[in-house]
Amino acid sequence: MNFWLRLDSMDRRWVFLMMGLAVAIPILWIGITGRTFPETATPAARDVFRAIDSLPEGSRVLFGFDYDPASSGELQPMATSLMRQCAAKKLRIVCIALWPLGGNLAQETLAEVVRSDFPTMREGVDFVNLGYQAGNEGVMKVVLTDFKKAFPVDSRGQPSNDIEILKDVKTVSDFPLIVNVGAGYPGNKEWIQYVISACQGKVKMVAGCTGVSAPQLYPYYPVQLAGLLGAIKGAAEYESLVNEAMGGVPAPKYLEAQRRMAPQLFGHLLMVSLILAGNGIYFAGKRRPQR
Amino acid sequence: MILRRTIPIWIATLGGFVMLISAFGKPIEGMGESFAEVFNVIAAIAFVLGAGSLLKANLTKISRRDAGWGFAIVTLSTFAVTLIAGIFKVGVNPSRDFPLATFSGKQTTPESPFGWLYEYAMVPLTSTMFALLAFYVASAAFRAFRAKNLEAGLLLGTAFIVLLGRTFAGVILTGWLPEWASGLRLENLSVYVMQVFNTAGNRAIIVGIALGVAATSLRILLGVDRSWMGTGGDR
Amino acid sequence: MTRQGKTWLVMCGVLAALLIARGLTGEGLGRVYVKKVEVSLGSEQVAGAQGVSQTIWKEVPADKATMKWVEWNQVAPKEFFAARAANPAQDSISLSWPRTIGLWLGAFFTLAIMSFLYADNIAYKLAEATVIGVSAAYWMVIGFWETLVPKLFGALTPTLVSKLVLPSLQPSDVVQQISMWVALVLGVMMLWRLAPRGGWIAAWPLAFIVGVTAGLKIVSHVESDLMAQAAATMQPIVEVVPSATGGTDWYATTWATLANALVLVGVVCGLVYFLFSVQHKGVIGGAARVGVWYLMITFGAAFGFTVMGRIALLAARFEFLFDDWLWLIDPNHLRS
Amino acid sequence: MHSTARAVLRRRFQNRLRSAVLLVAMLVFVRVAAAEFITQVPVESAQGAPSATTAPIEATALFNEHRLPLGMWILGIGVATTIFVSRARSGKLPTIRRIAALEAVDEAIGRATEMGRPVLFIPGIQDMDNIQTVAGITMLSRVATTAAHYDAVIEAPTSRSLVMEAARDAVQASCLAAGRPESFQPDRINYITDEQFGYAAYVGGKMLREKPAACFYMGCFFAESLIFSEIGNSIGAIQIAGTAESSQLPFFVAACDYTLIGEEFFAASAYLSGEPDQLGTLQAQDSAKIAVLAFIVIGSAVATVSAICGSPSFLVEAYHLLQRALGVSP
Repeated sequence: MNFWLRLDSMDRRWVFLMMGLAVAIPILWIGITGRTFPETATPAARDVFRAIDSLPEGSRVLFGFDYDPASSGELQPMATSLMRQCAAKKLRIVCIALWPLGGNLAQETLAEVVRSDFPTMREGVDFVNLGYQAGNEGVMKVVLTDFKKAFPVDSRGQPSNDIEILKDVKTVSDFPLIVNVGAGYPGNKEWIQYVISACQGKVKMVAGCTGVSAPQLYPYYPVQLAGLLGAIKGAAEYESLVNEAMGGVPAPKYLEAQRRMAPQLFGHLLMVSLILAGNGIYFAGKRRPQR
Repeated sequence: MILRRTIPIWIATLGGFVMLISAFGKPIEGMGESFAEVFNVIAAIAFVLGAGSLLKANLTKISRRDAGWGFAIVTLSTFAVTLIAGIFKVGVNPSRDFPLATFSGKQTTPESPFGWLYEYAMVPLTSTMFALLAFYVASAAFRAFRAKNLEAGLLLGTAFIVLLGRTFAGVILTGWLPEWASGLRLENLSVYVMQVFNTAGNRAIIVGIALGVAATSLRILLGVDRSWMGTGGDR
Repeated sequence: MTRQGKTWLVMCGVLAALLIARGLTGEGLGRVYVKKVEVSLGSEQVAGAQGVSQTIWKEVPADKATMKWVEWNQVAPKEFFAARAANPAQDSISLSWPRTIGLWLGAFFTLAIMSFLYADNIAYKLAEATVIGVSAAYWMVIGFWETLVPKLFGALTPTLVSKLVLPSLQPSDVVQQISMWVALVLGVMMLWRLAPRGGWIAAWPLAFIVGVTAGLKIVSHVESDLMAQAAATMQPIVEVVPSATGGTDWYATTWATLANALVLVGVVCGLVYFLFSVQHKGVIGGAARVGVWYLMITFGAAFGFTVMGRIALLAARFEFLFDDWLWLIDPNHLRS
Repeated sequence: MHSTARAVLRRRFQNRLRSAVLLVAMLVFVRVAAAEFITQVPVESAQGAPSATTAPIEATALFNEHRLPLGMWILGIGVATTIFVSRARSGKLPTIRRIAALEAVDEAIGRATEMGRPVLFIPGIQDMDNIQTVAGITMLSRVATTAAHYDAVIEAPTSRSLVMEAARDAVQASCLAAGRPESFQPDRINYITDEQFGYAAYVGGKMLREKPAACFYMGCFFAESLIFSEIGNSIGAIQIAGTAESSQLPFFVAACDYTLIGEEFFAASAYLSGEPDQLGTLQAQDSAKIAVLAFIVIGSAVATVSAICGSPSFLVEAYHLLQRALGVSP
């Protein structure tokens, strides 16, 4: 039988197997050798870095965790590095979540970055986790008029009115920058639609998003969005920028995204070869006379 | 008929117009926000209906000994265990700030049965289901991405550029291009595609969708389209 | 035995053999260790924000505590190894059986779902039945504790909620109370479906929801999508980029101008494609065709980006299997 | 016959009433908006002094002035809808272009009937507060009407309790309208779980075991789109998808037989109904689209000419006016 014909009748489970191997082997290889590929940052990632870097020390940042463990493979490295840059710049971080599990992820990120590497930062003064609020866009509309009404207590149950970091916060415009890591609805797009548009330039926003939503968010960059981290590639670029700025040898937790770029490379190469093979089959079939 | 069709349609019309006007009228500006809360509460109450449907479907399956009735038992028992453990916060310590309030603790720590079920059953199951997409995406690329015409060719050509341009492969393949032709390097090309073609295409889609939503909403508000509305009969 | 049956047998056999081999080498297979934390709290009266005295709970030495309980926090295995090396009889860090069983269950479920790629099978069916049961109940519990309790009960029965759940509950205003009463009434109407007669009343809350949704969405979509995106497209085509020496950078200017022109053409042609009441012939047909090209390029880009996300997710699952379960790799230095 | 005539009369009366409500709302809006517009744009008179600043103060307190352009757009679309609907009612029907996906609906259901297999309908995974779900339910009612005629079985697992209720209502109404109330089977429309991938696991398994001959995916979809459409493809089902989630469109386009892209999805139920009223709304939608196109083309032209000619003030002002009409304050 002709090669192309045989390829065409190939069981798709072989494709599944190839994909499994293309991802699994690099993970094992990197896990054992610990080596990663170098990253050069694209403008969208550099703008995220710059937006945070240009804020004066002590500025408040609203940090949104709009994702859940299902997408943390892509988004957690972004959240970790973003949190690290904010903490290193001595910004005051206010974490919120519109996804039920986002509050827990905020707590974990704070523990991993702030509590362990920036022990001088005090809860309630330099950072706070306001936890999850139900209500999707409703919450965004409330923060426009009364921030503390939307988040009356923090994740420990302390009233917002008693929290030092929120002392003179009235509306969301009291935060010069919103950093939002989002996986879908409600997320980055809704923040742009309901908050950034309504604040008319008073609040800037940078976003981290999954690969799926990146193309939808590009039309908002650079006007409504000051910077955008798209997918694990964006995370890896930004991670390398932050690592470079911080100097020294980064801890393994700050290399997560760059480690995940190796399976990406082989996965993508496999995809490209599959597309080529598919088209080879198609054109070979076209050349054969139809009977 | 009046109770079952006319009044609901008027409820929809009036509810919609009030919301529409509330976007412009200062005194009633916050009505949209209240609705989001109202909706969440109704949806939470409606879980009773969902649970009823789930129970009925699985109990019928078991009583009729349909194919796979054993799995219906698994569904029902995991459902019951999770629900009881979660609603009563079984094994959850109270919050450290309010130790006297019995239910002040969060139920999501893996120490409690509910948290354990979440951490070790739900997370691996749902995230692996999510990860299956990597396999399906490969099979779709192999089977469906064929340059049958110009349109399909453009689709797969772009996918090609983005796939290569967003990894180290792009650097290896086209990194040698001289500075004056750096625009043709795959990583730059992929950014160009995103900022120009993708922006234009997405804008057209977004504007179209906005018009579609506006027209659909108006069809509902003006009562032109009533097919979303059932008879509301007894079942 | 069918060919598929044989394949299953071989796959399971190979997996079991590999597991045993792995279990017999080095530190063995995935286990979870926990550290015992004794929480002892005592209360204290302090002056609050409005001068009212408040009760504050603080960590106090165990002998002065009025409330005590024990928590178990997960720690990295290397902490256990270190503690064991320092004092083999220590009991502050120990193996957690529930969590270790959970870890293995998680690994089983991961493999069970992946086995669906080969064919439908009993392990997948078991995983499917479990995920439906657990997740349906999960969202109901979340709906109860995160929505019904703080919003509905918090507004209607504040004393009860603040006593049992949230002592720092803020009193709700009139608007909130009214809207929660409305929600309660509509919710009960919805549940009327379960009553033997008069199920039609459930159509009313549904109509309310659909109508209000229509009213809300028309505003948000027209404002932020239609108008804002049209305004963003309304830009000058010619974009002069100044060069470093003060003149015009003709190379960059050409590229920027071309990009602007391409965006404009794309948006216009894309919108023409969506025209319904005009036949796609002649100029309109040509423009619509160009619009389709743009849409296809957009879809191709979206596809490429999505692949990236999907592979990252798969990588995360493999990392769970190799790192947490099999202890084959240790990228986060949890064991060494 | 008598009762039918009365029903027609009653419906006509209600339509009039609804239009009247709209008209009154618009008049109030225009009254307030006009007053606002005067305060907002002090027209420069020849002497350079603001000439018209006499706005009623109470109007300012009631009206959210920065949303004026938004109100104008919605009002415009509303007026266009009323005009085109009444034109269509008077017999001037628009010709609507062919939408291949929709012409395949009957064929797909017919094939399922022939093969004696069920039709699977997925109304997305979002709740009733998403307009795409509402559009999905509308499509379900059309598909259910056809299915009732052919006597095909519809399966519609849902991921939200409210959607299940709405879907049952819609299908029951369709069966009734098709004259076959007995073909309504509420147990085929079930709630599964709110969890995205729990739901995907269920639907995936069900598809592989029951092998539906036709699959419809109409509503708001996220990552599960490809799981469904790839499994549907492997079992050889005819698949028709429609969504406004642009991130999922590539997967539907690649793996399904027909896909309704974005706006087409919202137009679908109007197209399928073939009712003059609904076709009229499509024309209204188009007229709004043409207005947007005009804004984009004229605005870009003005901006370009102004950039080339060194920004003469009248062009700059014209551009600012256009921007203001789109809600951007220059």
